[in-house]
Amino acid sequence: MPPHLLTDYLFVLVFLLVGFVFATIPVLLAVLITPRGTGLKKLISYESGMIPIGQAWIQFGVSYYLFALVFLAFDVDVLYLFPALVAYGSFPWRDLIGIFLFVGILSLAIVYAWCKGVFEW
Amino acid sequence: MVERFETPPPVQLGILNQMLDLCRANSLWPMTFGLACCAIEMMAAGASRFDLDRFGAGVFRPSPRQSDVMIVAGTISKKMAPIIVTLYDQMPAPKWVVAMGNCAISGGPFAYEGQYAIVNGADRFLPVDVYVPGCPPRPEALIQGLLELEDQLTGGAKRNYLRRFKRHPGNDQE
Amino acid sequence: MSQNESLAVILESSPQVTQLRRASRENDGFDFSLSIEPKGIPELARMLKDQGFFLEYLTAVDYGQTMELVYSFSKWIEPDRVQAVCPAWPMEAAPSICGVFPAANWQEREVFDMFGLEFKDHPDLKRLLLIQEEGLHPLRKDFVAGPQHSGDVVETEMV
Amino acid sequence: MLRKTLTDDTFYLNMGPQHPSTHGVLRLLLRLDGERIVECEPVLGYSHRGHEHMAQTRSYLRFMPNPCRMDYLAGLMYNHAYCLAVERACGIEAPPRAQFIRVICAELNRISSHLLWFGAYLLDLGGFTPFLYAFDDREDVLSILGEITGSRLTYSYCRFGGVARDLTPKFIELTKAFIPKLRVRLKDYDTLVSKNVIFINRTKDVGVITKEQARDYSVTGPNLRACGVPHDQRRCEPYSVYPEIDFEVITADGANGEGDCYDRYLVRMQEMEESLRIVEQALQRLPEGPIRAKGVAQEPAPPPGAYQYCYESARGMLGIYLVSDGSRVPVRMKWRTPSFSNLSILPILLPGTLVADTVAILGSLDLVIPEIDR
Repeated sequence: MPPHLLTDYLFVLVFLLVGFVFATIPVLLAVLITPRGTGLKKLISYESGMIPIGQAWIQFGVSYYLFALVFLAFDVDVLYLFPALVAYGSFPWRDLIGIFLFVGILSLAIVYAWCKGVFEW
Repeated sequence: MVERFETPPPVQLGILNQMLDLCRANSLWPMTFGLACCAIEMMAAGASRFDLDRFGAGVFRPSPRQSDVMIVAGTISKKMAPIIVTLYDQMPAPKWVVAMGNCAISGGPFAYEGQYAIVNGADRFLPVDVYVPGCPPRPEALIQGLLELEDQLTGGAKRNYLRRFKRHPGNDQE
Repeated sequence: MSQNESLAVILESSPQVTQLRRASRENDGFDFSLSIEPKGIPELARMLKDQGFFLEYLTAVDYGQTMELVYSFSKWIEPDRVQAVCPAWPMEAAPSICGVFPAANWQEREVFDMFGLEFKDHPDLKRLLLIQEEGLHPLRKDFVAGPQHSGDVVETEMV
Repeated sequence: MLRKTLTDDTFYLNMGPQHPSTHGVLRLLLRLDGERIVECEPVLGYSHRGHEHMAQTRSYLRFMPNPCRMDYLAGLMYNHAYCLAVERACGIEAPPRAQFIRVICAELNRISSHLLWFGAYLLDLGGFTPFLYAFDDREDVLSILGEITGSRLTYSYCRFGGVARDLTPKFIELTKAFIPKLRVRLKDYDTLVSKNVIFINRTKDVGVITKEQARDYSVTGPNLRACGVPHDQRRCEPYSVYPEIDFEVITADGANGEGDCYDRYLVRMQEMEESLRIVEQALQRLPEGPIRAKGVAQEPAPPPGAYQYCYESARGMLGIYLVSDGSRVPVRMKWRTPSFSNLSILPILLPGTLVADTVAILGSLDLVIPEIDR
């Protein structure tokens, strides 16, 4: 294992460790120093003071799912923009057109969904 | 008196608790929970002239999950009592109750011999910390009630330098 | 007042009206007060609705031994107010006028809630305001608040 | 097992007693299909305090503080209506100066009630700034009324046969300063809200009440006037000194108002200007003279009979039906409150709308819940 590779992996390890510690400290702190409510109805889901009627496992409109799907498409789209930005700059015009092409094709998905009426509630 | 439904925290350091109490005192988030006429005075206290925001208590949270103080403002009817208990249980642990108005303290003008519909006061089923009398109490009275609650938390002006702002003379010698 | 005359004629002609009394608006508040049999109420309501009346309110009055139902109809622009009074308690249940005036739905439920008076063919006659407790009709003269009604009794179970 | 549990796709949601937009403890049991409302059933009684039961067991004087706790936004109007009803039963007549003072205070109370409605309604629709401005103006009105009545919300200022205290010069001076100030503010609200695209989109053609529906459910007050029906108790059945005061009944743009939330908003905003005009005229015409009728018993005992009084409160027609048997305690006192029938129309307005429209419709009806539960 060549030494410089080792130090790179070391950085990643430290980064992961700090991230993990940074996340768990507030949770741990909250458990340790705050009092705990022991009311009877504490864990019921809040519904303006009443006990919820029926259970949440029901069929409901597909429009929510489609809305989330369209968001997901663009979420993944942003994911691919990251490497493009890192490699940006060797041929500025070519990269700019490449990004516009990529985002343009994906935004056709929005146009299709719009015409199909996904956004009508 | 109803005992508090809370178990103390596992780690209890003196100075840490005082610091936490000072932070909690200066950011008491009340829950919008108006029952009757006192709710209007509570809104007036939260509005522009008697600004509750000066004391960090202006953020009225609709849901009990994000609020610290339950201001019981108005008449508690028998049909409403179980709902108030549910809301109180659903509030996160360091929570306080302010009984605003005579109805929430003792049933007020509606508590008499032949009454069939109301509960005589919030302290029948909730651990009340501060009573704000009045029918309805003026917004200044509610603000004084919240300041009283903050003094209960931080030991008042005597112990805490940050709490030494000017108040009505009666409060200084304790 | 000619408009009132035609109204008076119509009121006399409607069935089941036992007695029509003309009252003055200044010191009584209504123009006509007619006492009617419970059976004639829907017919009277339908007839008044054609004349452009709307149901102001419907309530019951408990005089100790007897109870009576009071209906009040009035108009929008021309100030006419007709009050119909019909004996309720010892007699059998009055028919509901939800079909003619949907506003009566809640008012009849409230009268049932407070006085315990039934209404025939009401869509869903159940309590409107009070907790579900058998026999709790507070506006009756013979109502006495029991120990369970005292202000210190708090049931924290959802009713 | 999963297939068995999934039934039809509507579920019940409690827009329940503790909800910021129900202005009190009103519970709407909504059956929803996704976000669209299939069916709505208001459940009442969470702030029932037994006012009518108290009316039957107390004398007329001891019942005086109750009316203003039924509708605490228009407390002085309820107090005024109660005194007028008992005066009609006993055949007393308040002196002209007292009647003018009562009308001035009642109209100021109407302005403070509409201002609170305006602030709370815009708060429900998401705009926070109008709430702060409206409450600032409302505090002015409350300090003016507090000048002579001593209280901010629950007034017991009228007495049987007159009023408790005479107007002080400070009251007249404060009112005269307040009227132009509010007129300027109302213009600001007009530009801030009436032409706001978001507000128009949220309220235009939402919750439309037709004239037939209004008659069936006996909706009264600004909600009825927004449907284009010029029904106003002060004009159709004039009482007190209203015949001598020149004011017009506001309906939404003439008689063809559609009766949607936007029209109800416009009617209430113009009613505030009308009330200002009434206060101005009443102040000019204020006669000199006593403020209490002579020889009125502290504890009135009206002659046996049934009396009815209809009054125009801020929310609509307030009817008091009084049955007296000659003693000091009434046999029955029925309070016909406007919000009761204004709310009863909700179950036919909501089906088919979105949950967000519920907030807009409920706010536009201007309900006060203890007035419904009594």
